[in-house]
Amino acid sequence: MKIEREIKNDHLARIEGKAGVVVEIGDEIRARINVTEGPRFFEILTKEKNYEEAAAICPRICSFCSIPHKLTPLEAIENALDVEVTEQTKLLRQMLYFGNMVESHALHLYLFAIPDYLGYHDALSMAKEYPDLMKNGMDLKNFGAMVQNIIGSREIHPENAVVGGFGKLPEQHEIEKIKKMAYNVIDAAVATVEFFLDYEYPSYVNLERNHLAIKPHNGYGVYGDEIVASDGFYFSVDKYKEYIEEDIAPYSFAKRGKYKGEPFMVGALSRIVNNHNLLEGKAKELLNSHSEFVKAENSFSNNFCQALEIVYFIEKIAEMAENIKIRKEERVKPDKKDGKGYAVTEAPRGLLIYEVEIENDIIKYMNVITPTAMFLPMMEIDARNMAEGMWKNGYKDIDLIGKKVEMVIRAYDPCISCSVHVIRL
Amino acid sequence: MKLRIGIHGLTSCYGCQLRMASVRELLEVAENFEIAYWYMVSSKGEISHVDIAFVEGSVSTAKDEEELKKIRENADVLVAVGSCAIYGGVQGMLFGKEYEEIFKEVYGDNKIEFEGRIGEPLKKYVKVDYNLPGCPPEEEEIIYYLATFAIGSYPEEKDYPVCTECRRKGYPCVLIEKNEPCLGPLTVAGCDARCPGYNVACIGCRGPLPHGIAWFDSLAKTFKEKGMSKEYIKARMEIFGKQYEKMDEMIEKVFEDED
Amino acid sequence: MHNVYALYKCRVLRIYDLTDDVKLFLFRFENPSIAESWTFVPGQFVQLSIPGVGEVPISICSSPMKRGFFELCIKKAGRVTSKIFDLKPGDSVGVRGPYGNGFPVKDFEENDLLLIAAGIGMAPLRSVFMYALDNRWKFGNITVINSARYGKRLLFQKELEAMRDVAEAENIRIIQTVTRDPDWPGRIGRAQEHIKYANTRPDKSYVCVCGPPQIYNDVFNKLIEHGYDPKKIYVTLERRMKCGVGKCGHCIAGSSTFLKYICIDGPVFGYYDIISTPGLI
Amino acid sequence: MRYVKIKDEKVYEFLEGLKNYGKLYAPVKISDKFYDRKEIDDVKKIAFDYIRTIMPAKKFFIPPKEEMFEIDIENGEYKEKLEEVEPFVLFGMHPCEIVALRILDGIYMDEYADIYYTRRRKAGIIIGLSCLPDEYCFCNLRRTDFVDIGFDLFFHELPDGYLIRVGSPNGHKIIDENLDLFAEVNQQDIDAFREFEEKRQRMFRCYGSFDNIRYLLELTMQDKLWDEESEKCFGCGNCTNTCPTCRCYDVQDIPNIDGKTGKRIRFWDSCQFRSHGLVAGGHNFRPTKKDRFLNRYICKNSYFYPLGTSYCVGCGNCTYFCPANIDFLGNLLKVRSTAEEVKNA
Repeated sequence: MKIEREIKNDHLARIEGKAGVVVEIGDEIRARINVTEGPRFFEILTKEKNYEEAAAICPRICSFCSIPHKLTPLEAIENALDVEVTEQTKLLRQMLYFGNMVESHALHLYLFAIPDYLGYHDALSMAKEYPDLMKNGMDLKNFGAMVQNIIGSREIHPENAVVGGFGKLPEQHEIEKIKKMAYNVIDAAVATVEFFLDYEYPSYVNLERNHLAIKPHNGYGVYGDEIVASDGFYFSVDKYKEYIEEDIAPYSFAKRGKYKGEPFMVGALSRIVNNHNLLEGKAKELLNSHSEFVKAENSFSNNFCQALEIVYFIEKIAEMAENIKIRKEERVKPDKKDGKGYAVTEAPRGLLIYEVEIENDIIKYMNVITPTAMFLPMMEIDARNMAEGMWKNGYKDIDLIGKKVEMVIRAYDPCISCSVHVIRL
Repeated sequence: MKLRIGIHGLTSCYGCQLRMASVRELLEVAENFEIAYWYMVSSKGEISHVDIAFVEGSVSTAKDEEELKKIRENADVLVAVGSCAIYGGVQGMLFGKEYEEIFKEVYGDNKIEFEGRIGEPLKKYVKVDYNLPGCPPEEEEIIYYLATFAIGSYPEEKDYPVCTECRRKGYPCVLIEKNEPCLGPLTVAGCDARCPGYNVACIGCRGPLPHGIAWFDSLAKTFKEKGMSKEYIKARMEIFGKQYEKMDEMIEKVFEDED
Repeated sequence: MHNVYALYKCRVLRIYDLTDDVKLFLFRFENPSIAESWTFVPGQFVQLSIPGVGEVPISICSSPMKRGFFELCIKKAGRVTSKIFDLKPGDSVGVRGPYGNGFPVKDFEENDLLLIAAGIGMAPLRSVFMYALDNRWKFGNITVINSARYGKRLLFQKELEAMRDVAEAENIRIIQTVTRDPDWPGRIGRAQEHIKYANTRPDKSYVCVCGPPQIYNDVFNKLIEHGYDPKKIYVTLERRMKCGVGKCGHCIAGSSTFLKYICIDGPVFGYYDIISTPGLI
Repeated sequence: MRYVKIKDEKVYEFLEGLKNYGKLYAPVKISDKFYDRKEIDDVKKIAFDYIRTIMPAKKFFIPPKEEMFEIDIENGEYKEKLEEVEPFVLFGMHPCEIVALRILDGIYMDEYADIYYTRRRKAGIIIGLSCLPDEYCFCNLRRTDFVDIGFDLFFHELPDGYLIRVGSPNGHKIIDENLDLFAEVNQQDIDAFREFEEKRQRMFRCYGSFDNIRYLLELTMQDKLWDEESEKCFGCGNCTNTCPTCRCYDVQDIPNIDGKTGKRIRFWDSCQFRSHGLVAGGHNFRPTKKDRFLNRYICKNSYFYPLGTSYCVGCGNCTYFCPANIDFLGNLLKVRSTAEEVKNA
């Protein structure tokens, strides 16, 4: 193919991790996402380690989702060793997870995505002209960080969550603090949703697709055992290899997921598409009054859904903080030393699956399948469609097309550090 | 006078940059600093001459090396940020193994056009002026480093262990009390012993002490006396210490008599 | 209650380059009454602070007879001293002190005086020398042996050289020697090798020695060989004191029967202190 | 000396009343094995049978980290930072700790008195409490097992309460203001007190004189023992941090990010750290781990002449809190002083 024009960005800005994008415009239009982030082989790093150490290594996969990369392997390990954690542990872990959702979404929206919407290079310059908007973002981010600091010991690479429970339980007064703060930031969360109401989604990326999400244990949660698809099919996590397959592209250290042989999507939009009836409170009200902003066929909708989720998770954290009375309890120690376990949760960017095999307390096999790896092919298709749509509609400004393509990519909130860890062959 | 700074990530979890992006003062009191490039946060700017470059991550691809060298050429001062940059990070654990074998185990017979390698610290490739340790670094230390540069000086790096901060905080010692494999005695301080404060044994995420004073041998001996196996001790110590010079040797020495 | 760590503001009046990494700074206390009343004994040190960077102990190298100002000779060696090197006339620093026991200059009177310096060691000895010059009639013969590796590293080389001929007439001998500099036109060899050229009478002399720790034993041996009285040999030592007043513990040295604080028991010590206190040098 | 007695049933009332004299701090259990002094809300939580706290009482007078000055970098000024010191009461101080505080007084309140220390010292009321030794204690060898001065009140355990020695005008004041809580000391109490002291003396691990240890230590500094023992050491500084008389500190200027202001802080340092013996230009007076290891033995066994006692008060903290299980007293005994270990103790 003769390439007429090329859009090439070796190092995409405002995403987590290192990736580039190339769009070639010729007789046809091609796009590819080069994942240049070096491979880190976590599946091998955790092998031959005691499960406690392995669980401490996993969060280092990614800082933005270090909580999911801690709590999901913990659950897989506990499943393998038949550890049944207490209700209190489950609650606190959920709160911790929700805190991460709020922080991650806030960071992504305010630091990475919203500058695109307002035409800035970065949040720093945007903050000068939109200080209130930026303050909302920082408040939300700080709230999420606070929840993680209190329950998880810190917001990046939490060490307090351990197999069987927690190293140290939060104090009741700290829970009170979370509750108080939650009520303080809820308006900022609603304002975030409202921000997106001023924007229309570019129609070039409209495309029917499958959305995969968890079937939550309770409410619009992040824990579950089953995965549902928007085509109506569902399967349990231990069957993940039967339905989610991967291939490798020579231009990417990330593997690339397919569901039933087709690219698919995971993330906030996929969760709303599949589980919207589980939303409650303000988030539900906002969804009902602005349901036209949830478009299953348009990935830009993901940002709106993230904003909606921030509202939901903050309200949920407040509700949980209201009800929980911390009582002293010890970590549950496993009786077993061997086993095989699976876990699936909803990380901010979508489904996260862990599979472990343990022999005599030692990890013999670990597999991690991350959301970014799952949606990478779909993201590539959307990026291509964006370029094609613009080009065919007469836009010849390559820079502008490039910017819009980047916007498509950012809408997904890809986590490149995560993406280079996927199903092993 | 504004200091021109650049912030860059090689292969890593991006946590150090995220931590830096969470430093309110860095974003708000920006008048001291001009950020020349920071891909994670801004689509403006590219690697160019700066007074100080902060680099997180390990060198894990040919592209990483190329970028790092370019950063070094353009920076008066280069700061290695975080465990990956200083010691290779958790991925540095594979040090000593064959890249091709590891690659094959994960990617099979597929070929990828970028050249990957086992993660290594920055100092293997370029001169590093200062280390800002942590996984990720603490906000207080990030501010301290920036502030000392801002007044035309430079930071004093800590050379004492987490243990000390644990005692200063008055936390119970998990190593003495619970016989847990705490790496606090050989891990560089700065976190105020966060994990022991949560009853969790230190895993050494800030990396071993500099200047050859991380006594893996003495600690391994104590662990051994507590009944831990050589394999276990090694596996735990290497998570953040694999590329510390002589770590393996020091542990081997303790078990020499038995082998 | 007075805060012993409180600092007095001093202005830099002048700066002279002595060598490529040593500068001489002339200071004056900003408060006129302190400037006039402040005094010290040669061999004492001050704690000098650069705001925001830190504090270092520096021995005074001027004569206490010159009221109103004092001089510090500073080698660029660490964080604080690097920053001191950026100072310009008019800049201010924080100073407290003087601290420590200086040389027993009153005891020196009516005796000959032999000063042996290596490298930066000339700084505190210059204070003794200047004091002796200011009180010339009180002392007998005086010899200064100033040594360094290279000619360009000799502290106060020009100052000493300039007074050499006049000094000789006053029974003051200046010996400047280098150890590793083939281009140096003057004397070659280590300081102790030049003790024999001193004009001081071993039985009537006090000796002050200052230099890096490794030189002391050789210098002592040579002095004793030439008949100098060990009781009359003094040295001044260096540590990184954080307080200067016996609190911080950084300058503690010695063994369990002779524990010394360099800051309050020293920095000037006698020969017998040195040999009975392991770890002092 | 004035003596009074308090009966068990009045003790909590007395302790509660102590809060009128300042914030009350006393030992409480903080984990399975460890105790520390904490601010007391509920006096019933006070641990009377504790032996040692993980943080020595020095923390109340020289905090692990404190701000000394605020710095105005632009104008080159240091402004003294003196926080309000409120009165406080330390209940449950053992004799070794009281001697340790007196040693610190000698260092911090000499002719160059440290204002930060002095102000706190003056605000603190010290109430002693008798104790029984465990295998780590050797205050008897250091002759710090009994104190005559350095406390306001001293509580000696009796079967039905405490015999109290009054050691200062403040002590008298507290007794006088709560007179109805106390009783006269009777013959039975005196017998019980004597019995307790006898029992206590029988429980020590070692007997004899330790006064010559400092000479013997000096003479055996070349022994292989010190190579072997220092090899075990982590260099972590736990021994010095938990030592009630170790008081080395480091000072650092911390600028703020604006580059215009900052603070000068000081914090606990340790001779076990590499940088402790470092001087400008890179020379280190204690370059090896062994040098640093021995330094502590030397320093602790040297004498603090104003009190005529060694810097080591025999509390056993450095051994108890050593993660490498290095036995300080055991090593001194290997030097073979005239002190003897009771094997079956």
